[in-house]
Amino acid sequence: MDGQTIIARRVARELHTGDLVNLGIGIPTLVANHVPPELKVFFQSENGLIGTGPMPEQGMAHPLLTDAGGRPISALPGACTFDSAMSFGLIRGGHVDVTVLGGLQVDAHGHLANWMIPGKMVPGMGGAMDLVSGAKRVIVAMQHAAKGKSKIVAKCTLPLTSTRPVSLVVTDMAVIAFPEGKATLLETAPGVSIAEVVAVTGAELAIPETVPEMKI
Amino acid sequence: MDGQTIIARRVARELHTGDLVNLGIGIPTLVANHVPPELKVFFQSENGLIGTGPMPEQGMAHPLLTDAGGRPISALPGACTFDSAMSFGLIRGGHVDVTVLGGLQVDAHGHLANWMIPGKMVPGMGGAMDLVSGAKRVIVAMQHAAKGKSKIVAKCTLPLTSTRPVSLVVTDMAVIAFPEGKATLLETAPGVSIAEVVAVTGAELAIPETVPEMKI
Amino acid sequence: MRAVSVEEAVAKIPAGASIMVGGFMGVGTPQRLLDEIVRQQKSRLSLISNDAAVPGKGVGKLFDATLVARLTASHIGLNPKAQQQMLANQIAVDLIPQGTFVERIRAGGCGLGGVLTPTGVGTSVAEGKRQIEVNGTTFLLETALRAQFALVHAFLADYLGNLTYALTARNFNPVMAMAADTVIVTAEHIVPVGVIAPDHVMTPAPLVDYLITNG
Amino acid sequence: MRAVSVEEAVAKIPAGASIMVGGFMGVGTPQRLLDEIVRQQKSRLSLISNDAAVPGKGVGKLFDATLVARLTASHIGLNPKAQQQMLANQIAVDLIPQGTFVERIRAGGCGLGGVLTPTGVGTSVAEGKRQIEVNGTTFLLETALRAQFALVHAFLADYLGNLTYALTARNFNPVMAMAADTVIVTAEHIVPVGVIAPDHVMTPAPLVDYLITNG
Repeated sequence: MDGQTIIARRVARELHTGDLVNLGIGIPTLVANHVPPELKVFFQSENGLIGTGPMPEQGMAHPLLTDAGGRPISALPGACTFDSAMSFGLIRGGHVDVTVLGGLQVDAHGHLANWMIPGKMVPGMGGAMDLVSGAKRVIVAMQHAAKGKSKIVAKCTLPLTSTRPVSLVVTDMAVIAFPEGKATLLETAPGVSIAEVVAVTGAELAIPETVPEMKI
Repeated sequence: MDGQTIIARRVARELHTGDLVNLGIGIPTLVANHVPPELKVFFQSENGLIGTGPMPEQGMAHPLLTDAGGRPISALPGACTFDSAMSFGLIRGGHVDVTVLGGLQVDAHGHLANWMIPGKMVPGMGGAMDLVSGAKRVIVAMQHAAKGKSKIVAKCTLPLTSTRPVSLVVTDMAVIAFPEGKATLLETAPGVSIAEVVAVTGAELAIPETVPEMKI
Repeated sequence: MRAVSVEEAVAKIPAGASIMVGGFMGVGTPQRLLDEIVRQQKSRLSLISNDAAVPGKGVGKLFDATLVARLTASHIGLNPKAQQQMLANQIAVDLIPQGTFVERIRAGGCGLGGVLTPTGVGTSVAEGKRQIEVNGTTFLLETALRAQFALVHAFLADYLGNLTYALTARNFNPVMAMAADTVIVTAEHIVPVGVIAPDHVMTPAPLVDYLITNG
Repeated sequence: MRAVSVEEAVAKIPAGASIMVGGFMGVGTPQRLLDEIVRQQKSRLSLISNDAAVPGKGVGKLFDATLVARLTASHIGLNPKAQQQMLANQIAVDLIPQGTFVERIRAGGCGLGGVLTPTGVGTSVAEGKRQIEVNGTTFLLETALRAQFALVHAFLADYLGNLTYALTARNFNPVMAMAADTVIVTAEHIVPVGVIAPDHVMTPAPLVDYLITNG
């Protein structure tokens, strides 16, 4: 199983029936493909929809029904639409149970940087800052390391998305949480040892007595 | 013609096609009866409607369509409904062209008191403070005097509704405006002399060279 | 969302709870929930409601049964019982402008700490409040308002909990449905999923905790 | 409301004007107005728009034609031309969180001086902004945002100017329709009064100044 699939499947296990869930672009988008059908989750698209469905069949796309990237989507029975003030009222007001976002860096205290690389990538934060400030649970779904460098760092060097710590980080190697503000290894990916995780983690990791393998 | 009809007819002449108009309870409500049919005015009811129509015919009232006092109304073709946040967004945001409100006192600077008599009448301000703060034009429609005492006073002794001066006061005796913060007599009611107005006005009144009679 | 009986829903509300109740002069008010609150004699309520309606109608019934300890409203002039209880100091009453009232609740539901409004500047409403200047204009800082429970009345509710409201019965209901820990809904009609078109849903299903069943 | 041609409406917009444009990545954007702005070469525009769309689409056309002098947006990452113009200092860009962006416009339309949001506290977004504490929580004061013109795209418009929007094309349109001195609307369909039910109107007719006629 490739890293992205491991991440998406593991994150999907964090969702519960009735949850209102917002998925960011990139790896988070894949989570929707791994939610078991018996789990009734509401997916929000922050451009104004709850109840996003899969890509429409060939010839069925409507130009006024897209995801936040402008790509055609469909709407499930029971879907609803709203304006952007309501969409971010839902987000900032704590009505989104889980948001899953990509990350550039997460530090030892759970602070996330995911919107800007000064001098290089200045796209704007879009909805990311509101999601991290407001969603009930914030899950970061990302590769553990990129180009040989850990994305879990002692302290973020990139501009923060929020000073609020995230709830959980799920990577292709591990699941990490931040109880009492301290990065803690909760699970390892199949076939990955604790020592391997520690070796490619740029932050000090608390290691509990038992660290089970991810169920995916 | 009785005083209330004089007031209502004169206020109606202040309205223009396309105006969004909010009428308070009491004399202001009567204004709607005196708007000529060729004038296309939108009436807002702050409980959530633009396009209020007359009392429905016997047996046609719907319990979910009322004015702000809970009385049955009808809705004209092209009416629209909205929640209270939108209703007061329209009011506070300057989208209401004219509001017509009753008054307890208006002072020489155009300050209105119309919501409370300490120790006697403490009903709450409802929407009055927002209307006076936010509507483009505020017209006070009231009797010139009550129980022999002028309701136009040098300085309000009752709690103010807003520190923003009203645009116009229309009474059964006169039309008064406040150019440069000074109460100024613009018109007299039919058969009422300037001297009579001055005699029952508790504030100093600027009297321009010509003071025409109200056209009603 | 769970579908429950009115008895079960009201049993979840403890005495002394803070409750927001939708409606404007009794129009768009969840009558069945109020009747059951009276039957179960939930006392010392902290009521957040635009008005006190009239005796015998809407939230007026809570004053008839003297169940209210604290009231936040914009207008209570048409309910003499609420007025009497206020003047006799049986109820602590906070009267605030209607636009401020709804905007504070919206802030509570949308995760805002508050809003800056021009309404009330220089009046008795400003007493004890922070004034903030923006570009030379003075505003009052009005803080967010939330409650433990929102009691909401819809026109249509579908099986998932999506809601629409009708005509002037919408008023405060959709705003309150966002601003409470627990949202309890009565509806004139409960309908299958899909009966309400996506563009016509006014309160999305995930906001609703309990829908009161028919009968 | 007046019904006018697209040429006549755009002629009212001076060079250097501030314009809010509805739409999200080009979805729900008044394309005909943008095409006409390009044709009439309205330059030095101060654009308030959620994003910069992509080249050749929506507000992206304004960047293709280098008509934008200042941009307030939440995200421009998918338009390399807008990025280039920003990095070359040809455009002054103010990037703000999307929830803050829409809430500032709503405040502008609703007569509020601003709102207190938790979003951006402790980040670079907070630089130069007032921080206000409410009940022990720190918020940023974000001030109201308005424009001279709002360019809005509706799904249905009736002869009076009542508007509805469809699906995800609603986005910023109804909020912007409240926050500008002059509101200009294009619609997919112009329909007789009464076709849109009162409960389904999303922008009331009195907010609309100009409706662009067909053809």
